[in-house]
Amino acid sequence: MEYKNETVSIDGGWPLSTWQWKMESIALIQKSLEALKKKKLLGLKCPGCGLVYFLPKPYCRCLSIPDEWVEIKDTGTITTFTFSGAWAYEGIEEEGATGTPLIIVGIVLDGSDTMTVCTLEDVEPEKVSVGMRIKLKWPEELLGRLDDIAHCVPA
Amino acid sequence: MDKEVAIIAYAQTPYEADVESSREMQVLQVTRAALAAAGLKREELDTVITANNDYLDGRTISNMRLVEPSGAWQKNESKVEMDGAYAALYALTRILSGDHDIAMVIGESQASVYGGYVPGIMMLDPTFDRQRWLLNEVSAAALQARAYMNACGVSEEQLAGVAVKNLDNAAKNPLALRAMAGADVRKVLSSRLLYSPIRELMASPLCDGACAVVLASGKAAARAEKPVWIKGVGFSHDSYLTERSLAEMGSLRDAARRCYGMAGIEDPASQLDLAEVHECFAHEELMAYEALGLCAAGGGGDLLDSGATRIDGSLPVNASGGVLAANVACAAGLARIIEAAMQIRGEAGEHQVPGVKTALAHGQTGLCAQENIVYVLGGE
Amino acid sequence: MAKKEVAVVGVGLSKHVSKRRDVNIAEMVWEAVSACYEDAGLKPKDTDAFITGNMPAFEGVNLPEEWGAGHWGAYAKPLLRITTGGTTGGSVAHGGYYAVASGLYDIVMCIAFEKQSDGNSTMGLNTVALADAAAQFQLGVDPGFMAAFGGGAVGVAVYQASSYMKSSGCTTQHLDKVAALCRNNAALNPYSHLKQPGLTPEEVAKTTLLQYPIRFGHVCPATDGACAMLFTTGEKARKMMDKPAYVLSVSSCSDEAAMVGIAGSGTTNTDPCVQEGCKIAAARAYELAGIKEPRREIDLAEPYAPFAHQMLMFYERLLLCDEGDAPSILDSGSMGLDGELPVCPSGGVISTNAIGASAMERVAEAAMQIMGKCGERQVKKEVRKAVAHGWGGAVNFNVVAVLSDTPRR
Amino acid sequence: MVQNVGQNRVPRASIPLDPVFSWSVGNWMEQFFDGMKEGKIIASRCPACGRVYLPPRMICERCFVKADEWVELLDTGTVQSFTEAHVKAGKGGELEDLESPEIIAMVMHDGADTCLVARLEGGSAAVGMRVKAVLDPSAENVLDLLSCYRPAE
Repeated sequence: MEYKNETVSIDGGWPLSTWQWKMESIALIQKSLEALKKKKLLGLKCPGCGLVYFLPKPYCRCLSIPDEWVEIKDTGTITTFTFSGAWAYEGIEEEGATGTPLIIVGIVLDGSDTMTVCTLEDVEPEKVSVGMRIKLKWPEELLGRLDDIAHCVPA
Repeated sequence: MDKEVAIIAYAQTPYEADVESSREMQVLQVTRAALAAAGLKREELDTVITANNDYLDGRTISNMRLVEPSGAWQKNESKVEMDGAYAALYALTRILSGDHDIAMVIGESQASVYGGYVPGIMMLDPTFDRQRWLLNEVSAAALQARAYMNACGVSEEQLAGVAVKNLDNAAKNPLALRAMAGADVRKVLSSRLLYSPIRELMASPLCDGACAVVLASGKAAARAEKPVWIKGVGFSHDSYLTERSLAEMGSLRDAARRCYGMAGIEDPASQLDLAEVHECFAHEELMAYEALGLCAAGGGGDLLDSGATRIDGSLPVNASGGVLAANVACAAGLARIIEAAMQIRGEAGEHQVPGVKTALAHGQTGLCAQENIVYVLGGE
Repeated sequence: MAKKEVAVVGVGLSKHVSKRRDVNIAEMVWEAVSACYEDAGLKPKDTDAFITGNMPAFEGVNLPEEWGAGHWGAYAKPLLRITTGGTTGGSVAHGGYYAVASGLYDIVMCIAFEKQSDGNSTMGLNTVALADAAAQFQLGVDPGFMAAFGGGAVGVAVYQASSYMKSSGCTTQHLDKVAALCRNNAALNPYSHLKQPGLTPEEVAKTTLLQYPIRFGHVCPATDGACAMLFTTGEKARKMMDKPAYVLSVSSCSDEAAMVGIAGSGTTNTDPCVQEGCKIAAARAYELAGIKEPRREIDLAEPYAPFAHQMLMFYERLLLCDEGDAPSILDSGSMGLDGELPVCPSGGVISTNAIGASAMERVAEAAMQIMGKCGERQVKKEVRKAVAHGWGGAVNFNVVAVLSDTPRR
Repeated sequence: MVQNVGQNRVPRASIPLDPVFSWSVGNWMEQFFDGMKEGKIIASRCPACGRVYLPPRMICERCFVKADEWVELLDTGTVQSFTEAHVKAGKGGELEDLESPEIIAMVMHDGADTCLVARLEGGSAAVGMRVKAVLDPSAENVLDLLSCYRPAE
């Protein structure tokens, strides 16, 4: 028998498009997004342990079901961050890297306990750190979409 | 095994075709209910094992979103990608190791989410059978049914008889999805023909649901009410479906032999008071009678006809209605364990069989019942 | 039933390369299983149970053992499938530990694998998040918005690296050093994928920047490969060989699911570099193993690090030093093959990543180093106790195993 | 009893994406396909126990040794089991009605110990029935090389 290093390949697929996921979170988040139109940040509070979920989540790690809508603040704290795009940092010269990168941060808004993600503006990349205080930068026109809370600036 | 690990609580959702709840919320419900039944707090759980499947969930790492709803947050958690009866086995080894005392075991899936028989087709040999698209869970089962009927002289009426018995029992089980009080053979034989000899009512309905069991070490079970002890367990893998004789369930026979050895069962037909078997299709129950040694090889049809396995017979099988009444992949076998435990504790309500002290529960995974696991459970 | 001592008596690995097109999944896995039986001097008929796992989205096969396990000796044997994403291999090894420790199964074959070339690795990883993406679409979120926050090709690791570096003082030069150290170790490992003998940190620093701070040279490859391990009781192991590797303890910890970048439902797991779960799992594993001072007692570590920063981050989270000290320990040279506490002597996940197998290969390397079977990459110091780690899920799974040359007492 | 919590309809979400795969068949299946391209049925045999695998397998599951002996089998065999299919699985896994039923047979070739599954055309089926493989050596897709079985004379 002649041993081949490349044998026939059989093509096939997974018709994942026919899967229909069920998620209570969609309806909950919709309610939070709706509130954004009024510049309100609505989180969902757990009756068991008091954690406030923003964005809302249908179940809590303590096995209770968060059910109380509470207003949270538009100020918060950075918990993690990254930079999108190549640019010079820490003395690294990258070919074609110019300008300021997009700074993306994970934040926990005051009055809530969970993370959401947005971009951080008006700051030098070198200055960003975990624990830094921020404030949401609301757009002129509120859309009731995640875009409304997609940007923040140092507080 | 003598009083080493016990089932101290359990919970099941009702089984529904398309429940208005995510899998996460169903898991949360059974976790809370099982903990409440055990009188335990989440903090008292040592380990959590879930049974679910990436292709059923449609998300790779299907257990990753079950951490919180299963009570596993910041706990020693793992996942068995088989029926929940295997998750119970994994939890059992964890407890016997001495490292853990109390384990939560959960099985779940939602047929309303996944693409019907696609996950089963994805189990086939990808180098040949899979993309030829002739085999699936039902057509493969039909090949097995025909091979078995031919080898053992079983008739279509006897296959239908299994469905009649189980769906009639299911009418007494409030959690069952498919139930038909007073069903008859004619009705089953006039249901939609899928792959001969399999008709719609001989095939289990894939559906939504979750169930949970709390296992405890002998020490931890000492303060539990009505613990149900695991007396023996055995499991076995069989060859791929085209490489074995489909006329018998070799791995179930093997699993039963291992289990009986551990449980000290020499004559199952007389020592067992009740059995819950994982019959995805009607013929599988008859084949299971033989493989489990409830009758001689080839005697499955006769045992059914004798009425011994009816709910009022000498050895009731699937008093709950079995899997023909509701098939939640990854949960159906764990549900058999729950039903058996429920009977031993006398908590089965309308489908309670009097005086059950020792009961058998069976779970399976794979096409044509390729993987089988058997438990013998007993009361005090 | 008394609790049994557990030991590793055999390890087998297949060839690890980017594309195995000469074999199918079952045949590739056989190479590892067969090598493992040979290593232990055992046969499938001696085996009491099999445990297997992989991350099936990469191959597109559901329960591949249903078709393939005949190639692995599992005919008519008990077989259990355990899968937990990136930690799968570690979870399978843990299953092997419990199976033996329970007293129910004396000889257990553990098998973990991935054949990524049968599918598309990026798509395989994406299937973790597609349901969340579907929810986002439903909520009217722009796909570009989602992609920008998702960490690009590198995903959550860029957040984790940035957070970790800021908190620890780790610099990109440290990442380059980690990559060079691992790839040089890998060059001495016949079963590694990316072998780069003589690779220098300066060369790593010249590779393409994918997204700050991760360069191409800091990232694992996609590998086809399999790993198999035989676990048995201490008693049996001592009859079989002079120097088995004992598994003193295993522990895992699952934290709240978190996928940074996908602005889905909130998660309290807010900084991917904290890895509280790793600390909890490690502390429990050391406690069960009777280890009071891991820093002093652990001789070797195999953290799960597909990205360079993770080797240092998990070194800290495995409680092997104070938080923030790993970069300077790397600088001191003590993480090298001839160092005081060698790290990733195998070359690590950054050099070889057959995903489902990777977390088991950490345990396998720890066992082989204890058994003194590592050939050219055998570390200089005597390895008495080693820690093996796995990481995965949605930033939320950690598995830890502690191995030793002497049994648990 | 646990109550299902849902009162309202739970939101559903889906994604228009089907991951694709490409499985290398390995050298044993390669022999099988190459054989059929020349009109031959090629099987592998275990040197230890003599078990003959069709389709060929690299490892004998009973002996754990390489099944590296090659045998050419006749195109005839016996139906081990069959089913009359009135439905087929659709893309989304639902069972769709077939316009006219077809027979799917599990066939053990003479001299083989394992089975192939294919359509049976040209007559009704019975267990134990003798059949003959119909090959299509010019098929573009290797999966179509084994076209079907027909009753043997």
